[in-house]
Amino acid sequence: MRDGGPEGTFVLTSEPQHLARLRDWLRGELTRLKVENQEQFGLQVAVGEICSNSIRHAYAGLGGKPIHVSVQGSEDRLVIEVRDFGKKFDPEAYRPPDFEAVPEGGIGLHLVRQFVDELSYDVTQEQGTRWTLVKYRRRG
Amino acid sequence: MRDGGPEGTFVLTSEPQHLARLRDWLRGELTRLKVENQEQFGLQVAVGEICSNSIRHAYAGLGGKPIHVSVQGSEDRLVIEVRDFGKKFDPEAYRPPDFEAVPEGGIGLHLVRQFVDELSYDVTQEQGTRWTLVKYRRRG
Amino acid sequence: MEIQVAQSQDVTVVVPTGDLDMGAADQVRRVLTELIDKGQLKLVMDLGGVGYIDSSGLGTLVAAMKQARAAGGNLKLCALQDDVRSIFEMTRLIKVMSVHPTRQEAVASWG
Amino acid sequence: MEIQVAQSQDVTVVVPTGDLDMGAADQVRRVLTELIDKGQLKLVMDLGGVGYIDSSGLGTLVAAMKQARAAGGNLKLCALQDDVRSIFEMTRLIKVMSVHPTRQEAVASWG
Ligand SMILES: Nc1ncnc2c1ncn2[C@@H]1O[C@H](COP(=O)(O)OP(=O)(O)O)[C@@H](O)[C@H]1O
Ligand SMILES: Nc1ncnc2c1ncn2[C@@H]1O[C@H](COP(=O)(O)OP(=O)(O)O)[C@@H](O)[C@H]1O
Repeated sequence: MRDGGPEGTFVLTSEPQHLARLRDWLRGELTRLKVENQEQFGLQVAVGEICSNSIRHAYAGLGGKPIHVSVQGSEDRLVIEVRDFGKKFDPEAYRPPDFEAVPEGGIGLHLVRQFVDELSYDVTQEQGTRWTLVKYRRRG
Repeated sequence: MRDGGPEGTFVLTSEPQHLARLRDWLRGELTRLKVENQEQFGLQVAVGEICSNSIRHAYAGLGGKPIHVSVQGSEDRLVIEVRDFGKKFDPEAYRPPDFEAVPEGGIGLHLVRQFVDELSYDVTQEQGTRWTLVKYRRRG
Repeated sequence: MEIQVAQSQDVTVVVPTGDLDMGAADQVRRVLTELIDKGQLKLVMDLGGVGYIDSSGLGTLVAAMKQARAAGGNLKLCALQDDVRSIFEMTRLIKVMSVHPTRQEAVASWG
Repeated sequence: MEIQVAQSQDVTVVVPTGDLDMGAADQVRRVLTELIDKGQLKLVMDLGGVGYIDSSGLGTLVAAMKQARAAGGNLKLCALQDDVRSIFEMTRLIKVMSVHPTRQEAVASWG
């Protein structure tokens, strides 16, 4: 690993151990560019995730491969570039995560179990199913 | 549809429209058996789900097929039986829903987007990917 | 099941009365899909008149919510009776859907 | 990353210090898996000394939580720093995992 290159750029190799040093470097750059402290954490996460992806996906976890990171600040924006040289990102294959995912099926029997104490079935019949629901009686 | 049969049993055919009448009948039985009001709703849901499943899964949505429901109360428990005569329930194939499902992948780029204003990639390179992260500067 | 549709500024309020079970699910699905197709994407479902809901009813609401969200809107719920609310809790849907105590608050939440 | 393990009655408290990133994830995974394999299923992870977490770190915690729950236990979290907490919120994990303000409360929550 080396972190030479022109000012504002950092080169690391694809070992996860180097990510901490990348973040330290990035924090220094962001401070130099007068980015507020509270924004620095998020940018560390963002760049960290992009570089983790390069290690994991572009280089399939192999070490020793280069990743280039650069930061440039202008009056109205910061531009951060991350570059790897492995397998390409395939936007067609990418599906964003569905945080609203709800189990689509199987909710019926789940609900049944919430309301009864025993649920059993006897499928020894020739056809169909016999379900037995048992609910204990509350004393009182 | 008919609801004959011995006391404590109800026979419906497999049209979803009959489920409301089943629930009414069930409420009557539960009241007769001195089941507390606040437990009746849950048992209606439980029996309703089991019968909906018979319609949907055992009879594949076809109408006119029989479903038998019976309720018996003893001192310490209620026993409710539901019987259909169609395709059998296959317990091997059943997977309970995972309500704790969390997206397993794809969280990385999601996090990146939370912290930057623009995320773009240029995959026109021979190899690898160049990612550009842009963060607008806050005036102040 | 009886279903009324009311307009409150640009929010469409759907008011079903009766049991939202497998027998009613199709009817509710049709009403909601038609509204979304017409571009009425700010939807509130007032469940004050619904005393029973099952997994078919839940499935219909979730599908419509996803459809509305995908088109840039949402389907919010309000006025859940206690029993119905317990079903939303058991299925964790209470955390996924936008649920408000009253119709007024649901409509106001669109800002 | 430094990882300490403390025993508080029958609850095992794991205390990592440092950044829970891709470089530390394997180490944390090994520690947690070993504890679960040994049958220590009441686990608390005190994140008070963790100032940075990424999706690899989250993935490790979720996997261990699932493993512990499947075996009849749980992995609970406590003492999240603000930045770390924001990551749990953005990924909705805050709703899925059991998160407590302090170690004391996390341990006490086992009853
Ligand atoms: N009466 C039945 N006959 C045959 N298969 C059934 C029956 N009830 C349930 N099943 C099976 O069990 C599965 C789970 O049922 P359930 O939890 O109610 O969820 P869902 O109906 O949404 O799939 C069904 O998908 C079906 O394969
Ligand atoms: N640098 C990269 N090179 C190739 N593919 C990538 C790269 N970064 C991301 N990807 C692809 O995008 C997907 C989504 O990435 P991400 O959201 O970080 O989730 P995860 O890494 O958990 O799969 C990855 O699974 C991978 O297929």
